[in-house]
Amino acid sequence: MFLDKFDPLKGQMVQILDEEGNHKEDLLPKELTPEVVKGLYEKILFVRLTNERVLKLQRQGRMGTFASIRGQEACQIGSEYAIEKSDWIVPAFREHGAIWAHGVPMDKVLLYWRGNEEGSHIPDGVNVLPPSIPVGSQMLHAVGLSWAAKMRGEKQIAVTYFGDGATSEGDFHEAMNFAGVFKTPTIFICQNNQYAISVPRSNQTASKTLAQKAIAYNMPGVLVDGNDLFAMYAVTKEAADRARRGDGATLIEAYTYRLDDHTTSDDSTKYRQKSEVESWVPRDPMTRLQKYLTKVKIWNQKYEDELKEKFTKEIDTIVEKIESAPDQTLEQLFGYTYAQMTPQQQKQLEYVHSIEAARATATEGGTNG
Amino acid sequence: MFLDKFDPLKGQMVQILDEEGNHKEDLLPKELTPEVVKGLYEKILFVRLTNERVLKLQRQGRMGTFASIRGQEACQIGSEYAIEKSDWIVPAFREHGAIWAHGVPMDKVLLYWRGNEEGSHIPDGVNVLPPSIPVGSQMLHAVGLSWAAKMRGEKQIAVTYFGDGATSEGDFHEAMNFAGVFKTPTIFICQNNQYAISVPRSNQTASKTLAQKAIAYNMPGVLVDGNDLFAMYAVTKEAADRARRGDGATLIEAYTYRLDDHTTSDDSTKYRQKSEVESWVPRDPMTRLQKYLTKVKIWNQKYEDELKEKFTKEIDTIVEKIESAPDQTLEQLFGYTYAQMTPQQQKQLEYVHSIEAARATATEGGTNG
Amino acid sequence: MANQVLTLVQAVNMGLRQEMARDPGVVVYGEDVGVEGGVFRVTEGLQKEFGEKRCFDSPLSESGILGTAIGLAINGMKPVVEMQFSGFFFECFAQLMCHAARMRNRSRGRFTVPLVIRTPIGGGIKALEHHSESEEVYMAHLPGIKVVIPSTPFDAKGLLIAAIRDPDPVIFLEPKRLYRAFKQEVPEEDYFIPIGKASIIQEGSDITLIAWGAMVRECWEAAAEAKKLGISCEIVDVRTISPLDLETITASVQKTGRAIVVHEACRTFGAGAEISASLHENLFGVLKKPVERVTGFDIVVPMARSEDKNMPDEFRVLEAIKKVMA
Amino acid sequence: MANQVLTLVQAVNMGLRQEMARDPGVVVYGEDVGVEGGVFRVTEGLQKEFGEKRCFDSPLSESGILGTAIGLAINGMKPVVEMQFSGFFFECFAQLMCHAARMRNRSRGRFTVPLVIRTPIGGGIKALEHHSESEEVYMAHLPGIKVVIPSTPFDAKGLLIAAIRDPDPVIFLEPKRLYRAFKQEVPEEDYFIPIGKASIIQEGSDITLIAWGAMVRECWEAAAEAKKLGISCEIVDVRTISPLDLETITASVQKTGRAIVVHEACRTFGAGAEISASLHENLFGVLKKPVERVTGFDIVVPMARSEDKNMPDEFRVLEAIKKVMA
Ligand SMILES: Cc1ncc(C[n+]2csc(CCOP(=O)(O)OP(=O)(O)O)c2C)c(N)n1
Ligand SMILES: Cc1ncc(C[n+]2csc(CCOP(=O)(O)OP(=O)(O)O)c2C)c(N)n1
Ligand SMILES: [Mg+2]
Ligand SMILES: [Mg+2]
Repeated sequence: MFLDKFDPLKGQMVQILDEEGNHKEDLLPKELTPEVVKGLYEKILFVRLTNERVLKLQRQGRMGTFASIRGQEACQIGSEYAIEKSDWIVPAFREHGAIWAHGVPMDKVLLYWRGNEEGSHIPDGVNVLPPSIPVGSQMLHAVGLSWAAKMRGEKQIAVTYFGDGATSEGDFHEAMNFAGVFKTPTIFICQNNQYAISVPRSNQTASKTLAQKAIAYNMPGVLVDGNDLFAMYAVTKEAADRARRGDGATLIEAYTYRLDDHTTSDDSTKYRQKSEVESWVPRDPMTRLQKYLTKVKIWNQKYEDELKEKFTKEIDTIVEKIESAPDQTLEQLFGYTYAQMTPQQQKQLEYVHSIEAARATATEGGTNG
Repeated sequence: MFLDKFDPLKGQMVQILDEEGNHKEDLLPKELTPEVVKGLYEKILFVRLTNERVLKLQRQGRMGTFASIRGQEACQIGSEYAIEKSDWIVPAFREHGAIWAHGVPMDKVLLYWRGNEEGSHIPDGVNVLPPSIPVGSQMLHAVGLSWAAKMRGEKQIAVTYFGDGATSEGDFHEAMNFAGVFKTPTIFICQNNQYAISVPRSNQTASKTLAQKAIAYNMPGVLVDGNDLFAMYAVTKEAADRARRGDGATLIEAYTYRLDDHTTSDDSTKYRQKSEVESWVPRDPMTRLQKYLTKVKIWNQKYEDELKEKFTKEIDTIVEKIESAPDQTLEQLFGYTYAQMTPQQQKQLEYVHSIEAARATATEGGTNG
Repeated sequence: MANQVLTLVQAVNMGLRQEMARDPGVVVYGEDVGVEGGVFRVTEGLQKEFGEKRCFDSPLSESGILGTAIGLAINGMKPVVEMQFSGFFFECFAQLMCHAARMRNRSRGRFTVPLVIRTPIGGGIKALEHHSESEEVYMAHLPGIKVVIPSTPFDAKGLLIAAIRDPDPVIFLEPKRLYRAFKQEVPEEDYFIPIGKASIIQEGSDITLIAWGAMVRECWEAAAEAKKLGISCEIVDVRTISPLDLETITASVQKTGRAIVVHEACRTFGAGAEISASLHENLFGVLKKPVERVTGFDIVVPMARSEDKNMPDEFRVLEAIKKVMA
Repeated sequence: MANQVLTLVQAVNMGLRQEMARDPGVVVYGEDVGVEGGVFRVTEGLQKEFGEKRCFDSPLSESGILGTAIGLAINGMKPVVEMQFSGFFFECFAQLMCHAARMRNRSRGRFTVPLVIRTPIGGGIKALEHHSESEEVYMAHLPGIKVVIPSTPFDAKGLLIAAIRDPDPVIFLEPKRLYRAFKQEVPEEDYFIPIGKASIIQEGSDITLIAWGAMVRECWEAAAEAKKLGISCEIVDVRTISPLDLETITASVQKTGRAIVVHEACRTFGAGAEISASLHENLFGVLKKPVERVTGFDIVVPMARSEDKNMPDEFRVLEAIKKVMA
């Protein structure tokens, strides 16, 4: 219904919930009951509070470089809610919302950004790949994962997330092309947050929308208000049904905005105007949900305050957990390169143990030498 | 005029000269006078005769692996005629027609396929890059070459050729995207000859046309009958004028057919029906030109026979020339890696000279050792 | 079961066929591997026998091939993909390095990528440009990847089966010059050649020749000539380039005291450097002569008519033997 | 002209600025190099000074960057492109190997590709995954490409100018750990450090330490400690990895009789192998001890919290010195 009605070449964008919290009743999926929306809002709030905390920890030197998702939560929580837990999520590196919602514990997420490999050790049973830093490279994995299910006649699908910048990489093209040729049950969600670090969307590609790139692969492509939880859910659901039916892949351009810096190493005032950022504040995905939930008599300040208090405590616990998590041992650093260590690695591991022993002795002795 | 009137999404294809040699007067560019067409026909005939000869030499073991262009001559001769000699041509490996027409002597072309580096030593003043074997990689060079001209405010443009298979490579996407973003004066000519070795066009990508892939880059894309010299000329001319005006790049899908095997190492009966090949014979670009030239009273059997005799002699001379061309010396094999040989290379060159001397002595002596 | 007398192409084909029959998760794809059976006919007949879902053509897209194979492997399939020529391998190298090689480590073992990449390597068949290179050291320097290369039909089948059953990504290099160079008896049965083990294919006492792929035969022939001069050569077929079996190689050179490494790839920073360095470092004082490297030169691999001038051959190996024994 | 006291980042920036002023053909592009001035601020101010036509952002497309730069270089421009991190370098490696490295040879000198690829390399700044690798040997094994790496601001400016004026493609590696590690006097004038020449940065008589980039400082510090133990170290800063200046390196080890090679990249098939092998082969009988290699391990570079465990440092170099001198 959305996929054939909204033509990106005509600039049409799916929106169900507008900035004022008003929704289009005819487009609203029935399953998004107030109770369900409440649950999703709470997820968004939790993700946002965690994100804030990490930024704070980072400034205190207690976290590594971190990529904030503020402003992009609805993209992620909405689309994730549209798929099954048995489906795969293949993220880039700015999808803490989606992967947490899909089952990756938040302490794992934070450990990753703290620079501990245990953070990309996805728990058994959670179908999420580790974050993918090489931009544009992960979509091919989603094609492969979902193709495997198709080959075995299973109903599993894969959703992959990537940025506007990622669409310029050759691997984006190759992934879309494979998905088109082999009709794999894959959903490509491009979070167009208007920037690839400092490079604005308009300098990334000359095409008016990213959604229209699907035409090159005979695939439906649809432009969606990425700050609209309802639209993100509804369109992803349609794409998921389509994929599960065997009709192939879909490209979703989620039109959104990165409200914070690219990462904590970035200073976005170098390349964008404060006024631009401010113009996006009223379009914040959380604000319009609050307005909607106010209308359906769920949201009020007390509710919000109580939630925040509860979540803050939960986050405290997570932070304690990751700050007391052990660093990787030498055995762990060597032990997962292959199923079995090579003879070269064994020698090297022996050597580094002896070096670290010598270093400890030297340090004790107060001198190095 | 063609670029905005023929929509690949509607399956529209530019054709001016049909299989019966009838042309659409309103679309025929004025500059294609009977005399000009005669000249182009003669080029096509020369290219085809050379191609035939090389195939024969190859069967006799006098040539290396060779990629025949039979059936694709109009694509190449027509498009080449639409640009200036000062413009660049960036070929794949199946463009002997285009590069020869643009100034690469035919003996160079043949030397290349004979496996002699002198064959890719393009003469000074001829703006053609050597053949590019890595599929899909060369289009980026065309973007760069033409961009350089644009940066300097010169009117030079670049035409690059590639196959239907090449559109699946990431580098195709990156080249198109750069051309779109920087509005480079580049013409992308995809010779869709229906196969990438054994893989039919339909398995290469799900999109109905290759021309429509231009939409992903906000670039005009047009489907052209690649066996129609007039259409290839006319559309390329429009793209060239556009590029020179500063309006950017164009994608042309030349719909054609590879009448011979992929290369002399290939046996196309393994993957395509004889009947399919036969169905393309009446669409041969030469046949329809003969019919047209008969109508305008230029072509007759005697004319053809005389031309063939003349060209055969010219080709004899070329073959003599390449068969007596010296192989590359050791100095040549080492001498062009860098502007200056490295110390390592100097040592290696000394060594190989001494080895070859020892080998010569051993061979004279009748023993090795 | 009987033995069959097969070329290397046929031996690989047999290995693929038997593994596809054994394991329904094995899928074979790449450019032209389906209907056509591969440009070297290595996958001939597989599509016919196992259907289009088990052996099929992919788009012309090396990164696409490997990237999707990574996903397939993580989700329980066993992709055996072909890169049509190793000269085009770098189109997929970022996927290899950033993902295939690292997924086990990054996910602390939760996800693994048990796939096989087959690719023809090396020169000697007078092919076109970019069709005769030897890129083994690029692959071998990459932790997380195994690299094997057979020099006989027997080893080809055995190593392929080992590669397919390996829990980690394996690159299976096929020396294209040996594809049809000779035939050998290959058992019908299931057997495998362990990955990570070099093989002493000829014992000798004066000098150790170390090689892999097509260069093993050059060593073999040079050793035969050397014998006429009274020199006894031991020959080590490395077979697995990564992880390198330094134990076997070192033991041999410990015995002979002399060594020559032979490879087609260009010399500087080539795989021979690691072998020479390791031998010298481990056998300091034992080596009677410095290790010799007989290799391709630091040049672009010449085109067909001149490729012989770059390629190490029996003669060059023999000259090196004479030099070391002098 | 006066000298300025600059970091390595600032020295590279000065070199770029001066070359852009000198040669209107120099264009600088890559991801975020324009408005932003590069994620490490190496291109800061260039767009402002020279305009958007001389220094600008490209799409996020490494192969696109290098592929177009090849075309620009052939057609008379002098592109100086940035790959944002060497960990993403393999996205453009096929263009490097198949085209940039070969165009001169393929066209027998008709076409040349005088371009520079700048890229930050190595670890030590606690960056994210894929941001701390050392890939120099992949580049150095490739005939047709030159690879340089400075270890000081002074050398950085001089090598960059040499790279920009070189007639062949040069990869200019920037050890990101040294970007702001220390400052040094850098002349305003035009000068260059010749490509292909190593530098003896400290003379000594007992042992030669061979390193490049960030590892030079570890050697320096280890040498200072060793001196306290009465050991005199000579230090060679390799500076050009390809073509390698074996002459300088060999002469030094000929004198000292002992050598240690230090690099961050993983050990097996690393650049140290070539240096060790060459030294052993050329100084057989002269070396008093086998060459030691102090390197990163054959593992995926650990993430930030553990990267130190993999990184060679002063302590490990000193231990190696003590071992060799024992
Ligand atoms: C292949 C590759 N090239 C460059 C980088 C450096 N880099 C990290 S994030 C980024 C921008 C990504 O932009 P986009 O895809 O829009 O995602 P966003 O950060 O906006 O979520 C760049 C250039 C990288 N990680 N991978
Ligand atoms: C990157 C790369 N991969 C694979 C090959 C092997 N190969 C040579 S030609 C070819 C098919 C090319 O098809 P297409 O682009 O349609 O051009 P055509 O041969 O039909 O002119 C293939 C797969 C190659 N040369 N380069
Ligand atoms: Mg973005
Ligand atoms: Mg084709």
